[in-house]
Amino acid sequence: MSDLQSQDYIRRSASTMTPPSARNHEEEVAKLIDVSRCIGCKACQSACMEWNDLRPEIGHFEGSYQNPADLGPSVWTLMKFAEYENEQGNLEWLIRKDGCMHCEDPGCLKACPARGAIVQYANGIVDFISDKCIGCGYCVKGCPFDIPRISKTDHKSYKCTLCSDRVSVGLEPACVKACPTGAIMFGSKTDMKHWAGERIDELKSRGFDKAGLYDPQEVGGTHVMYVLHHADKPSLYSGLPDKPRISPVVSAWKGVIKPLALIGIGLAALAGFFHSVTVGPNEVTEEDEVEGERALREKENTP
Amino acid sequence: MSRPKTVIIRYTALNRVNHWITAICFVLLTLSGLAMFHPMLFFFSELFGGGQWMRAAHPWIGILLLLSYIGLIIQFWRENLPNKDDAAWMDSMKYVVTNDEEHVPPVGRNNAGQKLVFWSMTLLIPVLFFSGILMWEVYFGAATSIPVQRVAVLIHSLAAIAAIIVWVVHVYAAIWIRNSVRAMTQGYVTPGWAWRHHRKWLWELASGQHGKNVIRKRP
Amino acid sequence: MALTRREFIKFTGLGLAASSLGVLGFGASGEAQAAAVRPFKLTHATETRNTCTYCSVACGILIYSMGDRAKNARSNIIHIEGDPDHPVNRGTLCPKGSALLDIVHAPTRLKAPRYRPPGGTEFKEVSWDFALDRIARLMKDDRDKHFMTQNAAGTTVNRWTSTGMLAASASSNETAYLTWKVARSLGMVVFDNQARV
Amino acid sequence: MTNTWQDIKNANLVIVMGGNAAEAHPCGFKWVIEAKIENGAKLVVVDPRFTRTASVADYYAPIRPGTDIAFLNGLIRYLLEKDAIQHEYVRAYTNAGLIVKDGFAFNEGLFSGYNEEKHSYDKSSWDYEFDQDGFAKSDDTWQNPRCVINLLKEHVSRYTPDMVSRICGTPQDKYLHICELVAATAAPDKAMTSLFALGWTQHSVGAQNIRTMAMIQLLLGNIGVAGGGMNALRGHSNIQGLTDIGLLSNLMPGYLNLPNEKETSFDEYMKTKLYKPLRPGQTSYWQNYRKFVVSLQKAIYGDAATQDNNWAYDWLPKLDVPLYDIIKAFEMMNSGQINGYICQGFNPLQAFPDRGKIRRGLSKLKFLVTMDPLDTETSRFWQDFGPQNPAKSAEIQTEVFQLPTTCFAEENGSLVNSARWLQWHWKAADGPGQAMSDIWIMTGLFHRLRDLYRKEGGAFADPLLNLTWKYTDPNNPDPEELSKEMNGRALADLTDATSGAVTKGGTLLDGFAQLRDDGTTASGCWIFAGSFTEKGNQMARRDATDPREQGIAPNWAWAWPANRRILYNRASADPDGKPWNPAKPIISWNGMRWVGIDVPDYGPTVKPSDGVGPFIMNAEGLGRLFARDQMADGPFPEHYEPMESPAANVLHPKVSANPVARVFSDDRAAFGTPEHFPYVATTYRLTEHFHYWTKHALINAILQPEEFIEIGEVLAKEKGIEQGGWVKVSSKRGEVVCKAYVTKRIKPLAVDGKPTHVIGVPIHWGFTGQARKGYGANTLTPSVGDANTQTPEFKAFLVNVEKTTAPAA
Repeated sequence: MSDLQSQDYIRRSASTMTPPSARNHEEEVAKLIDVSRCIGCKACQSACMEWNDLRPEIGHFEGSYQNPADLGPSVWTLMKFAEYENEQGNLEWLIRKDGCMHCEDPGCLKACPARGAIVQYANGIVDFISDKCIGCGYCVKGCPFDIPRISKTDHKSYKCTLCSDRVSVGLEPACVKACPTGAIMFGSKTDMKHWAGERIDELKSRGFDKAGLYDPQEVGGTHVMYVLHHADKPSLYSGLPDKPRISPVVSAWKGVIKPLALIGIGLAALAGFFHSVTVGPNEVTEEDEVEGERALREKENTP
Repeated sequence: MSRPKTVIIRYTALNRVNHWITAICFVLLTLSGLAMFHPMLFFFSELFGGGQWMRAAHPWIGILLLLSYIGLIIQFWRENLPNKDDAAWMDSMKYVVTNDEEHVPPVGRNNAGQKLVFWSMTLLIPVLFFSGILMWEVYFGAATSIPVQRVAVLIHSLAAIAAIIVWVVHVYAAIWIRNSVRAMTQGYVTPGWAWRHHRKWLWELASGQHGKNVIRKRP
Repeated sequence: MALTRREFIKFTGLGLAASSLGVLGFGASGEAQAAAVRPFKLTHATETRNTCTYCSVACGILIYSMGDRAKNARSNIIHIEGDPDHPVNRGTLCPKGSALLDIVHAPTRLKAPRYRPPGGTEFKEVSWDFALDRIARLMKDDRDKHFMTQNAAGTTVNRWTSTGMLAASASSNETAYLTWKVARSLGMVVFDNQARV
Repeated sequence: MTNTWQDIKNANLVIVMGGNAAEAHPCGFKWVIEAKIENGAKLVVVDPRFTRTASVADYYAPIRPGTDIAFLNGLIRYLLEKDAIQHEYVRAYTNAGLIVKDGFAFNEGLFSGYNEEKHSYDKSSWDYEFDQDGFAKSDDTWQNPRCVINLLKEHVSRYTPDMVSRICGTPQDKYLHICELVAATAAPDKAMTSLFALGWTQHSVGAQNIRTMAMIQLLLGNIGVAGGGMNALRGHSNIQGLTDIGLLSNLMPGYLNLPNEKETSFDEYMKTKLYKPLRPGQTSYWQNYRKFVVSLQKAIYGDAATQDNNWAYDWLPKLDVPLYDIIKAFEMMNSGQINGYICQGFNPLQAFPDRGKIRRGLSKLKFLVTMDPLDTETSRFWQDFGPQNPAKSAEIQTEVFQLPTTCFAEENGSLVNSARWLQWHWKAADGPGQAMSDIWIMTGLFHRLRDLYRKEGGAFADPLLNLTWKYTDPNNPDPEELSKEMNGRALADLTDATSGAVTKGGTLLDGFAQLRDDGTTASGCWIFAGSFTEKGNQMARRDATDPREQGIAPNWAWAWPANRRILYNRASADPDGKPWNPAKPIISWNGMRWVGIDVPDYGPTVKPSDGVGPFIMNAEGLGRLFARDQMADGPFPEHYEPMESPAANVLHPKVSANPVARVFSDDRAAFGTPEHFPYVATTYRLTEHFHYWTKHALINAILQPEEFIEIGEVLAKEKGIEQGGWVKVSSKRGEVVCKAYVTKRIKPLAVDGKPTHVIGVPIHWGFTGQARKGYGANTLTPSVGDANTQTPEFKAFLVNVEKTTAPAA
């Protein structure tokens, strides 16, 4: 399981080795979510739960069509609904399917301390390998999109797998297949970008001047991309980050601090070692003992 | 070298037990912490029965460490209060490191280096504790925002690194200054040790400031 | 593979042909990787073509069941997804269709005939024979009592108005036809379906 | 649907009004998106709420529930005034030029012939002027003021933009913009499609809502063409089939009428069914009515139906009233006229208006039988479930049988979709426990009753004793056998009069053209003839080939009638037989016959010069802008306020609501007034749920777990209602306590200058299943039926709303 036998990983959490790179001709896949075609029907949520055998608790109505209330260990994708009144005073109901973005440079993977618990396949899918997951929650902190959720029962982290089981046998992810209006498409990333371009042209022709593709380069691009009618303001869509990036705090923690810390500790240890080699132990001499005894005695004798 | 007939009790049994609980916790935390900190050291997780056990145990050990260290603080805070000797001792650092103790001004029970270790840990362990609480996913994952957790994680790491370096210094010093380890295992030092490293303390002992029963005949 | 835009849409959006995905990242290495990802659960499941039971778009569905219909295996439905060949839904399903599995296996599916006597506070399980015998008896008694052979003007009317029936909305044409035959041969006229709601 | 689901992609304009296609039919709605992307189509949504459909619309306008006719009549006025109609189409294919006889009039909200006492019309004046041959007179120049088109112009002249806005509350600029968009589709090569559903039918003027849009489509030349049509998006998977097979109180399979008691003999019955052309040369398959009825009787009664017994005509029940629909059934139940009731896969306690009345009615039954895969509310109406079903079990004397049935995945059979396709499906597994198919259950009842009658005798049992039952397994007929019986067989060798081809006795028929009225053919549902032939089960065909990708897929399954996919497709070509839109032709005249991608809805070799109209189901062969006597409430549509309305009808305050709507007097007493119930409510479905079924499905219960209403921000603020807080919604008939969704998507409308608030009430929750318990929207709704179809008015009624606290669990 999840070893490098397949030679198909390009990233693997907490691994210092360079992943095998001979299979360098695999095409990257991508899911394109065209928000302008989305009717918020939740077929994607339903299909995701059905295919992946997920059944979260039955919740309550909480003042929105958004149900369940949040992503969770058993909620890998979630429709988010935003009622937005535009500059012309017209209502727009901006509905976005939220879920793992499958970043090219995944913050979760970067943060993960467990070897091979998070992997990135050559096709771009970022997958959680549960038997390696230690449940520390670092992926939660590493993710710029607030996606992974840790289960309270088994203490594993969960998120969308991009249906890696389906993709691995040549099928599209369950949500993609179900989507009634074709708002979710799947194919090679190149094709998806090309198709997104056509969609954006069409949206512009319908008056959405700011239509654009959401494929944030700050995380190296994503394998789940959005076509947005208001690409200038992604945050309108229930808080899609305008400029997502792995937090500098996390970058520092998992970047420069890591080697510096080991060097620091190593240097301290080495300093000791070489001090020992050069200066040697600080031993009590016989004179010291004599002096010591004497000091004790003298004082004792001096009432 | 003839064995001195007198020994001085430097650390009581309580001191020593408390210290070693702290030490064990610290080592376990260092191992598990480093395993979760750097991939090269993830193999330490095997010492704990795997990553999940390690992840689950680490915070509890941390709590134990804090409690244990509070014990040490209670026992040792007075003797680690800074005094004017500390500056003089620090000034003569180059004699300290070259074992040239004759040029080092006499110090009391603890020298400035030891005090530094003590106060460093006294600062770092609570920092580690509180930052650790913030990132304790199982119980507090939902209690704080992710940006706060990120900062907590960073602080935790930096504090841990600092603590580990302090710990390395502490451990090396214990080895370097011979018979220090015995002080923490068997509890006693010889008058010569005290004379050499903590002369003022010896004088204090001799003058009975610390009571009579710390000075014993070797059994 | 050169695709025109139209073909492209067909490929990626609607009837995404499985084979076309081979080139998209999980080709030769797919099997090796399958060892790392969750095993594909439909490999040997039995596929049955059906039609979604909900609305009148009548999406084509594929029902996957466990068991190869061998004598000793009892088929159990494990997954339902859209039929990519179907000209209307082209593989897609709505949130209801995507969850058909949960209606098939709903805990509130009825498993035995139940009967509640007059004034009863609970249902009790009964046999089919009890239920059908008793219903037939009640129907016949009511029919014999209230059936109208002729109206006041002496015209043969042969109608029964004191027992009514509501027919289903998702049952098959064959069920509907058989139901019609039985209901009308009894002279039933208080007979309607769900067309209005 | 006149057209197919996929055909929607050919539209240039999609108007969704009286429905919420994205929400209720997401997979069909994909073709709207496809039209937008591939055909540059615009999507217009007119709805009281900003719906999921509106979220992807190019243009949205709000409208007060129950005022669609005002909007659409205004639209007709606009089209006629701007002359934005497809002249040649209207002239050749509609009755615009026919002359209406003197005596027809419209005054103060009433058409000529109104009978105040009976709440109905004498419709004799609603007709054409006829010449000595009995053909309707016409004036193709449209000069005669009694021409249909001129009367129509006059009728709609009151619906000025200002008036439309006053009635509907739609801002005038938005209304006019939509008029403009619609008018553009009058071009011969442009098409608009109308997608609607219960948003139009569930009104006291439901049928007229639809008719008004149909008239618009005729004026624009959008009927019969690719991307056009009137597309009723039906709700249930086989409600079309159930209707086709005549499971309605007044129908027999294939839309044949069940006799009424005035039709004392078969000949009398047939007299009223005779097809009489109103213009020279018109033909229609209704001229074969007798063949259909005789073949049906042969299918049902076999050898027992003979020429001598008038094909067992007397064995058919005869109606004394036009309909025994459900509203009437529950009225009868409440007055003790019904003792037994069988609900086959139907849950009236949730589905029918005025829940209290439904519960009281069921409580008066001697026995209730439910056949359902699920534990329905109806089957537990007698059980106390707290405020959601406050029943006193001990006092209810009804015997209740709850029979478990198999579901779609557990049986073979065919379903008819909204586009009239018959599609076969296959069984995937056995049902749970002792669940049995409806076929087995109905068969079991049949056998038991027949045995009882054989043994004991009793009320007239000949039809029952002679019912054909020649199935291989008489206890569990095979669906294929039943399909073949509906398709029909030759009972003797048949020789075709023109071709001389012989159909051997016993073989399955290829189509309804082979049916005879001499007892030599049997067909249980003539419109299905051709669905299961000697070539096999046509409904199981799976060839998705689609010529020119125009959304026909003629070899996928089978469509009635005669595998025709687009109704009235003759109208897709001009009078000479050339397609109006050469880019998307359906059929055209090649000099010899009609050819194209669909089966012609027309005589295949009828020459264009013969002048046969394209609307062959109508006696004049034309589309009807003037409905003659076909509608109960007038040959032209008129705006009437809903039965419960916040405002009087500004056009004719004395005749405010539909004067011929079906209202029983006790129901009228349960209508509320705006003083007590000031807000307009409308009920609807959410995409996460299917009626009252999917609350039993865990995933759907998760996706939409709890009952709520939707309320605008302004009203919520006025009433102190918080987002997600508890509210009590009440009507004269009951109250619902649920959560509130305070939304920007519902805004107050200025109706005749007054702000009018709309409250949305989704319908899906009840007291069985996995979702949280709910009261059900039908607790609130009024029991009133549309004048033509008796469809209850679920879409516009009055309520009050107040802030409250959570109900006791």
